[in-house]
Amino acid sequence: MAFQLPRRGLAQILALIVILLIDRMVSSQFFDLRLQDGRLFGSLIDVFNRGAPVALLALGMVLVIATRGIDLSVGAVMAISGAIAASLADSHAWPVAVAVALGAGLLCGLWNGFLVAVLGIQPIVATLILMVAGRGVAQLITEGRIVTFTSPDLAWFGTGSALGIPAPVLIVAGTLLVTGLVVRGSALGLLIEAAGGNARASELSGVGIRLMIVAVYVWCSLCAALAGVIAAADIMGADANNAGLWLELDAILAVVIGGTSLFGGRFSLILAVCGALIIQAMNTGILLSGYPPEFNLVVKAAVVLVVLLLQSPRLSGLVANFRKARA
Amino acid sequence: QLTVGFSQIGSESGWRAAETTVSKGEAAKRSVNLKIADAQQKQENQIKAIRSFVAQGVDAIFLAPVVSTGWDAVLKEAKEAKIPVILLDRDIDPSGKDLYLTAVTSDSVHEGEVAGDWLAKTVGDKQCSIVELQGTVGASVAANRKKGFDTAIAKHANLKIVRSQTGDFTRAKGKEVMESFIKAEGGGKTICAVYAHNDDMMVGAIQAMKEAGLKPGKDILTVSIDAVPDIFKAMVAGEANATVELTPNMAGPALDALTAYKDKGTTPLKWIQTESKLYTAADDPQKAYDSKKGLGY
Amino acid sequence: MQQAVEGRQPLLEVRGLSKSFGILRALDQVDFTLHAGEIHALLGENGAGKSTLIKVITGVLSRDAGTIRLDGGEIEPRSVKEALAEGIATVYQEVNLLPNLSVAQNLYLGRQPTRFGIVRDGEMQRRATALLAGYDLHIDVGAQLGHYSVAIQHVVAIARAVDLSARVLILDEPTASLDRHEVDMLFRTMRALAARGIGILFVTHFLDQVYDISDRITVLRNGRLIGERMTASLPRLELIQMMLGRELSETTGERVAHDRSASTPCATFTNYGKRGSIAPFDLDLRHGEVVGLAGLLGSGRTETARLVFGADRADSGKAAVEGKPVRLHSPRDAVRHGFGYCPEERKTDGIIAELTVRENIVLALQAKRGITRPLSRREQDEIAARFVKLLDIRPPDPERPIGLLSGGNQQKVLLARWLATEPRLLVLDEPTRGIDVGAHAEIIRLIRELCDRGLALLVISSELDEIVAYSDRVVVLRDRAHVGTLQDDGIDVSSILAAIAADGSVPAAAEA
Amino acid sequence: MSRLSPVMITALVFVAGFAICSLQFPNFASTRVVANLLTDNAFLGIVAIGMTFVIISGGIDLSVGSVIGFTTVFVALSIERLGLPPLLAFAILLVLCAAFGAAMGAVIHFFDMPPFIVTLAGMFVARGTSFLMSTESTPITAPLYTAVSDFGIALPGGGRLTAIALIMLAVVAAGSVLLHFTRFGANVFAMGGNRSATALMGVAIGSMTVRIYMLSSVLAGIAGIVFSFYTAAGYSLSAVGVELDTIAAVVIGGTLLSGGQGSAIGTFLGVLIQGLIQSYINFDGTLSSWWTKIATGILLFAFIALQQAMVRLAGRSRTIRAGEVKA
Ligand SMILES: Nc1ncnc2c1ncn2[C@@H]1O[C@H](COP(=O)(O)OP(=O)(O)OP(=O)(O)O)[C@@H](O)[C@H]1O
Ligand SMILES: Nc1ncnc2c1ncn2[C@@H]1O[C@H](COP(=O)(O)OP(=O)(O)OP(=O)(O)O)[C@@H](O)[C@H]1O
Ligand SMILES: [Mg+2]
Ligand SMILES: [Mg+2]
Repeated sequence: MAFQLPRRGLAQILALIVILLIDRMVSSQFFDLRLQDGRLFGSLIDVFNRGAPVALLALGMVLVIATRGIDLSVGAVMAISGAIAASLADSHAWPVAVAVALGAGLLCGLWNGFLVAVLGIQPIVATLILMVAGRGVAQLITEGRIVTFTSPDLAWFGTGSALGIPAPVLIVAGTLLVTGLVVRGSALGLLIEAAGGNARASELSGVGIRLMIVAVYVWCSLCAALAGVIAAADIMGADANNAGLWLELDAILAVVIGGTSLFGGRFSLILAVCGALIIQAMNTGILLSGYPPEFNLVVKAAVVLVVLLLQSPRLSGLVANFRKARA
Repeated sequence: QLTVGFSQIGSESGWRAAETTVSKGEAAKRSVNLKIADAQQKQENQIKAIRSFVAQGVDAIFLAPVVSTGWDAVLKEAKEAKIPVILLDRDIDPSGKDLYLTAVTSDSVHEGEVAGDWLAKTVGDKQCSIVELQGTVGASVAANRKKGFDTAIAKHANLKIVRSQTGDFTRAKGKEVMESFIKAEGGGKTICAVYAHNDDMMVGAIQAMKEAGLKPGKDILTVSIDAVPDIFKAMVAGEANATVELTPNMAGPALDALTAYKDKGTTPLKWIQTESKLYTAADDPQKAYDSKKGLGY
Repeated sequence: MQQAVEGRQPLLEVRGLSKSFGILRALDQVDFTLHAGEIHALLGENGAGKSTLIKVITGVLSRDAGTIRLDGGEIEPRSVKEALAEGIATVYQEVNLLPNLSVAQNLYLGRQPTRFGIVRDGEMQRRATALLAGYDLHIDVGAQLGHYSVAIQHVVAIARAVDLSARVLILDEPTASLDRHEVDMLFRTMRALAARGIGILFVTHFLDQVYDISDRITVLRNGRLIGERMTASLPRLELIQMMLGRELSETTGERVAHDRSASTPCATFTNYGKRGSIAPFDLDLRHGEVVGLAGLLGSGRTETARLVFGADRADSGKAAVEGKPVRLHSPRDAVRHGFGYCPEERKTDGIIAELTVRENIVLALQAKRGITRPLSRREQDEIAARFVKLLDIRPPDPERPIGLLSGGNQQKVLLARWLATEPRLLVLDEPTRGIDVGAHAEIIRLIRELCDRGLALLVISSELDEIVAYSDRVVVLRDRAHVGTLQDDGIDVSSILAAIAADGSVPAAAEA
Repeated sequence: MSRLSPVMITALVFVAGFAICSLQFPNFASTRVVANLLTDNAFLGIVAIGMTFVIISGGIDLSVGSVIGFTTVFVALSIERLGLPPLLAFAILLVLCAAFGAAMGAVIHFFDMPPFIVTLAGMFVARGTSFLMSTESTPITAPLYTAVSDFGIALPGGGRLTAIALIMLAVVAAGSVLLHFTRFGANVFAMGGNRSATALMGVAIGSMTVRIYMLSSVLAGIAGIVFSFYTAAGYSLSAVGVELDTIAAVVIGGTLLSGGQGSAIGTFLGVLIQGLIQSYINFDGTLSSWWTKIATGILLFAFIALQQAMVRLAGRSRTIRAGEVKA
């Protein structure tokens, strides 16, 4: 039930397919796959692999947005957890490094949740605080350097694979599964959608909103921390200055492309991940295209607008009217 | 005891962190009191910082400008307050004005040329398709390093840049871009060399090549700029070929020029160029690594 | 006046109007005629298509087929603005004003008096005060509209619409949240407007009011026109039959309550109060007993309800459930103790518009059970189907977003939400507001049935007849304090009115 | 009246902050610092006024930072490369900005798309276009620029009220009048209060949306011109991330992100508070890059928490009525 595709997901799936086809036009080997060191290798795999951090962020972000919130701090949380994991990787066993990194994410989430749910600060500003200060904390941990490590165990999170599938992809799939089970397997999903749709009415129906809001911010930060571990593992080092920089915007974009309204309410986990893949398919296409990088942003803007316009109910209304008028 | 205000750009890379650390060390060596104001990559903040240094009446101002333009007004204020200004690691536009005492910088066009010349010499007459990892779009260093490299290889018809994308000066993006280059160039078999505008992107690119089953440093030549410790580590492992040094020690020469000016009144040259030294596997990379790793990269 | 109306060219003439939402035919070939100077009641069950007809006429919705003529000329308004320009002004069912603006700004939005482009605030407030004085409303027009009760907001909306010097005035259930006094005032205004030659289209579920004021009646059922009659020649029973398509034994008027004061107390509140909101009161609610709260608008009935439910936190007094002291700091506490509360403002406090009817129904039950014990989809479907049938929610599609339901049907869903939790105490704030005669009787029957099953009920209603009909006890409020209790045979409309106006000045409506 | 009280609170917070800074740094309480506060934050103040309109109307505009960047490049190139007189360049630029804002507003309205995403695309477009125009920084040497930067009204105590500070004050004044004393302003509040109700009351919300985003983009254009005065240059990477500073300033100024409430003066105070935080850090002058970020975050939190506490205190004395529309 958790992974039932809603009918409204059609636009997103189509957009993803179209963009992948365009990528194929740009690069003839786009769909080629081969096995390299026991790991699948090819541009298509890159899309999934490189899209993993944003997909993870989107998985957390979609819940926050469903409650009518927003979390700008995810990029900074990635930097913090990456810095911690990398600093501990060579001196401690990998479970310790990862656990501490995720623990830091948990604290960050508690902080955000506290500001939003208890102090009642508007989410965008509340999380802006950690967005600014969090990167400082990450840099404090690394002292502005790129802290590298050699532990192959931790590196597995970024570059390893199982059954030929890259580890980040597996991690995203696992997180999607867990989130789906937790959210749709319990009543959480319904209550989040209710609270996001009308907080006052939900509260008067006996829904405990505060704790739920804290929980979604914690979950969001945990996902971000996991993404941070992957990002650090990928380059076998923590780059506190750049890790996750501006990724919060990509994550929000992925959620919105995935059809979740910024005004809260209905959400879809799987479509949020799909949104992240759309963004990454576009980025990979841009890289493969060979255009000068000055064009990147303009192309990105155009694609995003087109994808969203396609989803706009108003557009389908106009098209229907046009058809009617012609008929 | 001299008090010097240093308007530093921020902390966007390991090299920048090293520059800050080395500057502190050099100042301590000469028992100069160095006040560092961090601008978080924003010119507005640098202008504010310079104003506040003027207000505090420091003996000199070091400025590592985030962009080359837009300094006239605020430097005029410093000049009126008779505070000498020394530019670090980047010149300003229009240059050569009497708004500053001297500029201790490397020539980033020249760095690109050194890299290009090395590649031309190493490849010889073979046909060679190069892929380029550019720095941040719009950053002048990126433009200059591209320009220098382009000039150097223009003289050799067998060298050609086939792909060029921005890797934002970061490892992660360097790796991602290199991955796509490899796919776009037939699994990387047609790539003969990689040129990266900084070492961090190259370190990422080397990982991408290894994961694709290629042998960086052998199948594909690498040349990059900055000479950060990690590239020497790669060199030791035979995975990188060459790097051009951009020294993080800009403050040392600047402080020397400043003390000479203050004590003896000697006006330094308008431009103190730091050396753009080329390092290859032949230059004992292990030693270079050991000497650099403590510098805060 | 009715004779004068006949034979003239109609002011507004609608022919063959159709409108579908997907497969749902909300309007099917509807004809409608409005003459100048007439007050025309548009009647029908919840979901019959009344609001939809109005929205199509005023350009909020586009129509699928049909023509609209104003003074013989065909009009095609595509927005409210265009309809306004044609002279059709509307007050919609849900108050559509701006709570964050001042009353004066709301009255004059888009046409504020200006000098050199600057709004003349003093002048605007002066005009607004004068305008509302004409409706017997004396309030600070500089204050935010949101600070006033729904009733006041409704009067403001009407004043605004009328002031737009309309030729056609459309009122969609304007009286649902008004008390008698205000209804009276509104009717005076309507008659005055009709005398000026304005045609008024009026939707209501109060049949008394229909006979009070309207000249003519049009009845819709399931989106179809059933008939148009002169009010004077249409007996009440026949009207109901037209609306429902069946007969209804009107029993709501007679009092069948019996004394249940011997039954055990369900919840007791002693010296319970909140400063600035309501003076401390003692209240005990017994199993199987209906306690009615009566009072004028703003007398503190809603405040009492919110305090009982923990939506506001009391700052004095104690609460006990089944004799045990409890803490009621949030609705969540209250729900855990088996309380339920249907708020009066359905749109902002009740429905979750984009969720389905099913999800809205199970919400409170789910919240009560907790996150870790989700209702399975099958249980949800079963509960939803049961209540859709029990309360005759239309259309009977539990998967429809509740925001798309008609106002009355939304109210039924909210009732279902609480019934599903099987509460021991249910607080209903204006439960029959906006509900049609059929459903009205149904809800009152339900209230009686619920207390027979041992439920304690606390009901707020502005319809005193209704309160009289089902209450075992009536608490009367005045000026944010409980001022008296009526019991047993002491309960009838006139004694309630007397208690409300104990200071001697019987409200104007009382004489009527 | 109730509209004023958040402003009073923000003002009190600013005064308290200023007093604390003055106690800590003897030179702080001077006209020089105050004048610098105005000059250094002039461009931020101007965009923030535009953003205030957008946010009160229930929208958001993420494109403003990029529009500033675009403006500086456009102005520099037209003056220096094409040799246009500066005033003509400004006029063309403002027309372009107006068209850009109108386009965003039109897409938001006609396709019913979330402003967050449309303006995010706008942000990519504006930044991307400035990359396409020039990636180098171009100095501006026109005499007008020297004249403007030399202009200043001397204040007692060494401060100098510069031309750009005066421009900002003028924009704040004009913005206040437009927002609080005109029909346009009332409509902006109305839209933020309830979009569909506003439409039902006969306000043409389509054209309002277009005009609001137009206003925001034009003010961002003016801010860009001011920025080019400030730095005498055009650079495609200037003002990156300014949109977040702007939003923070607006929200600190007491405007609700959900729309319908706020004030121009509050925004002005919000900008000053942001400037105050910067000045504090500059006066301290010993912070490393990361401690600067952490300190900014902590100060931001302190200000917001202080404000929140004051709002609570102020709210306690007011009676809360049933059915009141909560903030
Ligand atoms: N926007 C919409 N989309 C889909 N269905 C709608 C929409 N608006 C109304 N409906 C449906 O059309 C029917 C008629 O609704 P309408 O609001 O006109 O009823 P009404 O007669 O005003 O009822 P009430 O007395 O309860 O207000 C209802 O079944 C309702 O669910
Ligand atoms: N005629 C009036 N003039 C001025 N203010 C009024 C008037 N009627 C009500 N109010 C104010 O509107 C506010 C909201 O009233 P509200 O409707 O919530 O009260 P209530 O006790 O719940 O009555 P009801 O349940 O009948 O609506 C009250 O605080 C009251 O002060
Ligand atoms: Mg209706
Ligand atoms: Mg009430």
